[in-house]
Amino acid sequence: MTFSLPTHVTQVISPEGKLVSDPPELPPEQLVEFYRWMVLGRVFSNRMVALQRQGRMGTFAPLNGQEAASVGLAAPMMDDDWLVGSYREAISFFMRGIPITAIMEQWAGYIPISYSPATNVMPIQVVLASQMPHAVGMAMAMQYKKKASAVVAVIGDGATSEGDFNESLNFAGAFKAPLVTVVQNNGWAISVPREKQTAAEYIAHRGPAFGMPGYVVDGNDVFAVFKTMETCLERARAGEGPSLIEVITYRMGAHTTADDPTKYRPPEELAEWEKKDPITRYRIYLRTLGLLNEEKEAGIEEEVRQELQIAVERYESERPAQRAEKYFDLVYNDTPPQLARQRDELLQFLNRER
Amino acid sequence: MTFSLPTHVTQVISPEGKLVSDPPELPPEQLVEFYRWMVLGRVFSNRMVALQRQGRMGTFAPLNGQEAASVGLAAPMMDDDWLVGSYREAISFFMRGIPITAIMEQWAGYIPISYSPATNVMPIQVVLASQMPHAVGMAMAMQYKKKASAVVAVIGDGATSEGDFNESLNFAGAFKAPLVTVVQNNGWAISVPREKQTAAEYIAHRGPAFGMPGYVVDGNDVFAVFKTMETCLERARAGEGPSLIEVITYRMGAHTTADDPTKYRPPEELAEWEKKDPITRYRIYLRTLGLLNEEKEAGIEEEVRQELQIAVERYESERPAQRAEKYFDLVYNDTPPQLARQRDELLQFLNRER
Amino acid sequence: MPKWTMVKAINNALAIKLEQDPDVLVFGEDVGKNGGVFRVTDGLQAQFGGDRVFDTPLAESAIIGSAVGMATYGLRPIPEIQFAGFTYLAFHQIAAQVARLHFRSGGKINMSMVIRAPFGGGVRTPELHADSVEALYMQVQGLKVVIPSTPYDAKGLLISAIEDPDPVLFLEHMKLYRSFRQEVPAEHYTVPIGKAATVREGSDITVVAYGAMVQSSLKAAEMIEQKLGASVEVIDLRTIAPLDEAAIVNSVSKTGRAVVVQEGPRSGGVAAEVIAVINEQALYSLYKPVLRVTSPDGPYPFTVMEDDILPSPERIAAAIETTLEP
Amino acid sequence: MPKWTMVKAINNALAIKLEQDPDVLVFGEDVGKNGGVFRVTDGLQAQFGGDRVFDTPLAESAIIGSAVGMATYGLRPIPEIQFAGFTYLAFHQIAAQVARLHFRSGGKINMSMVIRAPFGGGVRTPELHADSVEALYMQVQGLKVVIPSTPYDAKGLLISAIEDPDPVLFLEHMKLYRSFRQEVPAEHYTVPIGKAATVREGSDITVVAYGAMVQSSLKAAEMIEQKLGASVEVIDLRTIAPLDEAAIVNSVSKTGRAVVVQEGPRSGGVAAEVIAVINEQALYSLYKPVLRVTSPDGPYPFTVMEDDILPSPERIAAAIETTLEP
Ligand SMILES: Cc1ncc(C[n+]2csc(CCOP(=O)(O)OP(=O)(O)O)c2C)c(N)n1
Ligand SMILES: Cc1ncc(C[n+]2csc(CCOP(=O)(O)OP(=O)(O)O)c2C)c(N)n1
Ligand SMILES: [Mg+2]
Ligand SMILES: [Mg+2]
Repeated sequence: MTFSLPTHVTQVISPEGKLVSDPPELPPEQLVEFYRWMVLGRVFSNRMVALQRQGRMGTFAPLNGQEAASVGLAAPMMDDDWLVGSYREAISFFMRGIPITAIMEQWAGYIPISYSPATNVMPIQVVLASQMPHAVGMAMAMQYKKKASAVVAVIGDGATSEGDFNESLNFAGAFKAPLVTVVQNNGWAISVPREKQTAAEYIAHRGPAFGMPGYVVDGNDVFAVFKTMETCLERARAGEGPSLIEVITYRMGAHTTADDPTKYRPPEELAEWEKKDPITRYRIYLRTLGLLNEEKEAGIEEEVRQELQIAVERYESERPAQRAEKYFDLVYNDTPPQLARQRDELLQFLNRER
Repeated sequence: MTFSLPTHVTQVISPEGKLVSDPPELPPEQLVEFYRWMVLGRVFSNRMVALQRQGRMGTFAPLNGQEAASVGLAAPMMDDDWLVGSYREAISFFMRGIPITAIMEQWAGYIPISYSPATNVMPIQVVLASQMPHAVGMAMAMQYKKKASAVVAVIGDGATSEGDFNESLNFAGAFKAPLVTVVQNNGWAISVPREKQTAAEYIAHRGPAFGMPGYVVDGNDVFAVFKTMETCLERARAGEGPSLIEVITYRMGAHTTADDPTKYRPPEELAEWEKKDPITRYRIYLRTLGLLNEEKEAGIEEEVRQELQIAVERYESERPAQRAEKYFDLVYNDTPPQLARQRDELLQFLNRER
Repeated sequence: MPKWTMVKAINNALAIKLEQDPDVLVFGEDVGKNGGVFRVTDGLQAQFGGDRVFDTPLAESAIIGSAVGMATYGLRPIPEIQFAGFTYLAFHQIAAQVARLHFRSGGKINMSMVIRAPFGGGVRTPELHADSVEALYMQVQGLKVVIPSTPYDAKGLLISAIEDPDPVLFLEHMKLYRSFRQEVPAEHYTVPIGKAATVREGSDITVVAYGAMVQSSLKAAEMIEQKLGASVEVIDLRTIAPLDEAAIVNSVSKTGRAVVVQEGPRSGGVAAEVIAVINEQALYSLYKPVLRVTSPDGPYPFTVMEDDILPSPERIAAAIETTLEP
Repeated sequence: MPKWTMVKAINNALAIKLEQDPDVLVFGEDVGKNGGVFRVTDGLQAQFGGDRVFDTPLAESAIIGSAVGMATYGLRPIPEIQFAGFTYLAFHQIAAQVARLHFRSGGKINMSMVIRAPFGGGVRTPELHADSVEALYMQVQGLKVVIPSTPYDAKGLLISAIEDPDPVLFLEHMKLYRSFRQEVPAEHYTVPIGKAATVREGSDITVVAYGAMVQSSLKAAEMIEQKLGASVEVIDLRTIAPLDEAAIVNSVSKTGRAVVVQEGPRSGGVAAEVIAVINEQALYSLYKPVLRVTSPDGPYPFTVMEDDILPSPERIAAAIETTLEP
């Protein structure tokens, strides 16, 4: 079967907040919930950057601008599904049940004590595209176990140039694995713009090339992402095979707190994308529906800030306790004798020094 | 720019030896020359298998069935072009000026004393798809040096599943490198049939996905391969960028002399493909033109056998001389002291033992 | 008891675990209908079905990487890499993903998998097929590296590896696949990972070896006994990581002399680590420097010079003789 | 003479060679307009143009593999891998292609290239960014591995590497990039590959180190001199492969005691090879076992415990003290 190359960008809510095609059928609370997740994401991201500046956090990759995509991709997932992502989808992780502290721990270079695989989320992956074969393998495992569930893999535009991305799409196609791959095309891979990353007009063209449908979606439009995800997840759960979705969005901040985008990116571009802000757009739409107003919005923001404050406090109160002691138990399930000796020697030394 | 997915298989000479579209404009001697190369290839391949059976050769990968593709891809290349192949394209290598002995040396596990990079051919690559980034880099080098030449990369269908193949196509597209990639789709990757290798109908669908045209060609039809190569080489030399050609052919023999295809392959399939034999088909066509007849064919075969006999004799007469002495000079341009000491110790030991 | 080759012993270990544990999957290039290019998985697809034993597209990184996803989901994947040299294409997935996910997840995810791969020289494979890779993977912390030298050990170690909660790289020396047969029990048994074996007892000198070099070392020991009447102890490491340091140190403390044999090139190999361990824990027992018998510091040789370049029983014997000099 | 950081010294070496040799190309991820994530290639694209200094798509294997094609065509590529840990994704291209093409082609093709990559710990990078990779590449025969520890050496060694007909992996310790400045001549000069430097003369004990551990070892030497009045020699290996065995052996033969320091985990590391060399060539000079000061045998630590896990000057000093005991 040959799938055709996608030619247009799916959109439901325009940048002006107007419907341009049918919205998904969702209860009003869930529509507001989406908004709350987006706000949480942005507040979280800004707070992380601030913590990093204050020396209270490691290098962090802000997610500003990509909130709609992260919400839209996670929202239609079911409990048995798994999320296998990279490092800029904290909101999707939160929506799956990963606590905020777990993400803080990982960026801080800290044992992820509050992470749990029972959330059906793999830890953040910082090596580009490395999560892709994991996602495929997990989808194959679901298939083997005859589960009607799916894996959602998330990856950046730049990372699609890695061998692992392509090997994985090919595996997924060949095994008809229940995998939905979302490319968060935010226009940049650090300083490398999307046009230099690949000569194809759309990354989603890789879909048909590997025997699966490809979709291009407005990534700043939570409904467009949600609807396309629903289609693809259904396809996957029904045993019809994998899909590839490219969501077109924009990284509004720096690549990470260690990056200075003014070195390589024209300020006009950011200005252009600010007009397409996913949160503003969705807020206007929800106001039209009467689901939001200034007061409700302020309430949500306050609620979200408090949630974050609690997370920061928990993260910081538990942090100082982690020293070399904890290291040795994590290498193997059973510590081999030489490692035990190395542990004893090191701890003895450190205890003497402390 | 978006290229469309190829939908049909280009053919010029039908399996019955009839023209079905325009042949390339070539002088009669060259038409016969093509035939000679194909026959040389088959005789070479059979001879290598025989030598291996007799313990006079290492593991060898027969090329029977793929002669037209190998001739068609090499014939339109010019002197300044480079060929970067894998291990089943001996004919293409010969056509570029690589001596038969060089190929024997490589399969025998022998220093390639008769290989010369001045032929603009890289040594045989046995690690799947590893040659692909080499080919792209060379094409980028030509581009940098402002040469109006191109690189031809050759790879098997199975190897297209490797990350290196896909990374390289993407590089080629992104840099608009003068590269023509030929996928010799011979239906099998050892025991894995093409259908299990990828879910796409054609491997050439990868072309548009990486921003380059993709072609599907009857690989048992030397003219079809030749003509498509000409188009793509011109495109490359003119600075218009890379192309991907999938040639559909068949591996008539075992994967290598170490393989037993009866374990996994139905005999009917081979019988089917024998009817599409590239040499038979081309022979019928040339007979129709009056360029071949039984006598001429016998003459060519005799000539080719003699050429091979000489090569075998040269290969065997030079072989016994290679022992550990030769090893040490090949590691670095300047042998470091410890390696020199290891050499002295080993040679002293071996001389004592001999 | 049946007498089996190593190929048969490994095949049988896989069959036992496929039978016992529905979470075990065997996959890789040509492992299905073809039964593997060395016939190690022969008949397993026919017996256990194509969803338990299956071929993959040719992509080493995805083969290993997909095993990470399967193991996270709770399966026990046994991916095969057709030749160990091709694990280089999956190096990142092995070294940074498989070996570290347990650690990175705070111990919450187990990477219970066995990566099987044939390796080693002396059998005239094509170029780039015969690399000794064990010393690279010895440096990959979180991974265990096992190399059997007999059919009996191969089966018992492989079963242990499959049952181990940590990832194991299981390297099968091609030369040993069919070079000899041994009595192997047909039922389930284990040989412990992390324990060396004293395959020949002796009191004058210790030879430390593994893989195909164990056979060569035993031959050398025999030669030396014949020639000099000296008593040579031979230790088969069996596990390269974590190394059985106690076995090495105990033997050298007893004999006071040692030779370490490794098929691959010298620099940075397993032999260096063995010597470092001896230096740290048994230096004062040593009468003589520990000698290394290895290939020289170059790439795997052209096969026509394999016999010259790889350590031979004669070369091992010569090193033993030198080390025995007072 | 200008006082430069290591970043500036490396930038200057690249500029000199880009200027002198039109066949030199610098490329990798973010090396162009952005000037590299550590600003090592800052300004080079502006000065030499986008066809000499350019960004690539994100694909480490293709970055290295394309350099193979360029070198075969006669260019002198200088690919950068953004962090050395990501060389794992190009491991096959480095270990089996770059390092072996000279050998495989019967010496007829040179792989003159320099693969540059930052590495090393202690600077709180995100997960999987700080691996010490040198011991892996020490095993890759045909490749040279260079690790400078000062701005002066960095420039001279990098120029040597670019001019070398053989491939060089040039590892730049992130902690040293800006930690101190040194007088560096503005013009072309070379520091030889394959030669260690005695960075501190001493007679009682030898400390062998490289990369960031040289500074730590010098601090430890100072502490010991203060505390015990002992005279500590410190050797900076500078080249990991091929190792300067003579420098190690000469020093240890003189002092009779040695400590080897390496930032990465213990098993199978560079320190083991150094000890094996000492064992082989200077065993009879040794008064005491050679001690290794390394990270323990586990993955690179969570950064919050970096300071505990990585060797510190204090830990090195403690090992020196132990080794100095009679
Ligand atoms: C294999 C690998 N190479 C390089 C890097 C360094 N790096 C981290 S993020 C990044 C850019 C990724 O861009 P993209 O995939 O578009 O994701 P984004 O950061 O834009 O979300 C690079 C080069 C890495 N982490 N892993
Ligand atoms: C990276 C790598 N993996 C596995 C192999 C073993 N192997 C050699 S040839 C082959 C099949 C290749 O099939 P294809 O690419 O279709 O080429 P063909 O042999 O059919 O010409 C395999 C799996 C290899 N040489 N390199
Ligand atoms: Mg991006
Ligand atoms: Mg094939």
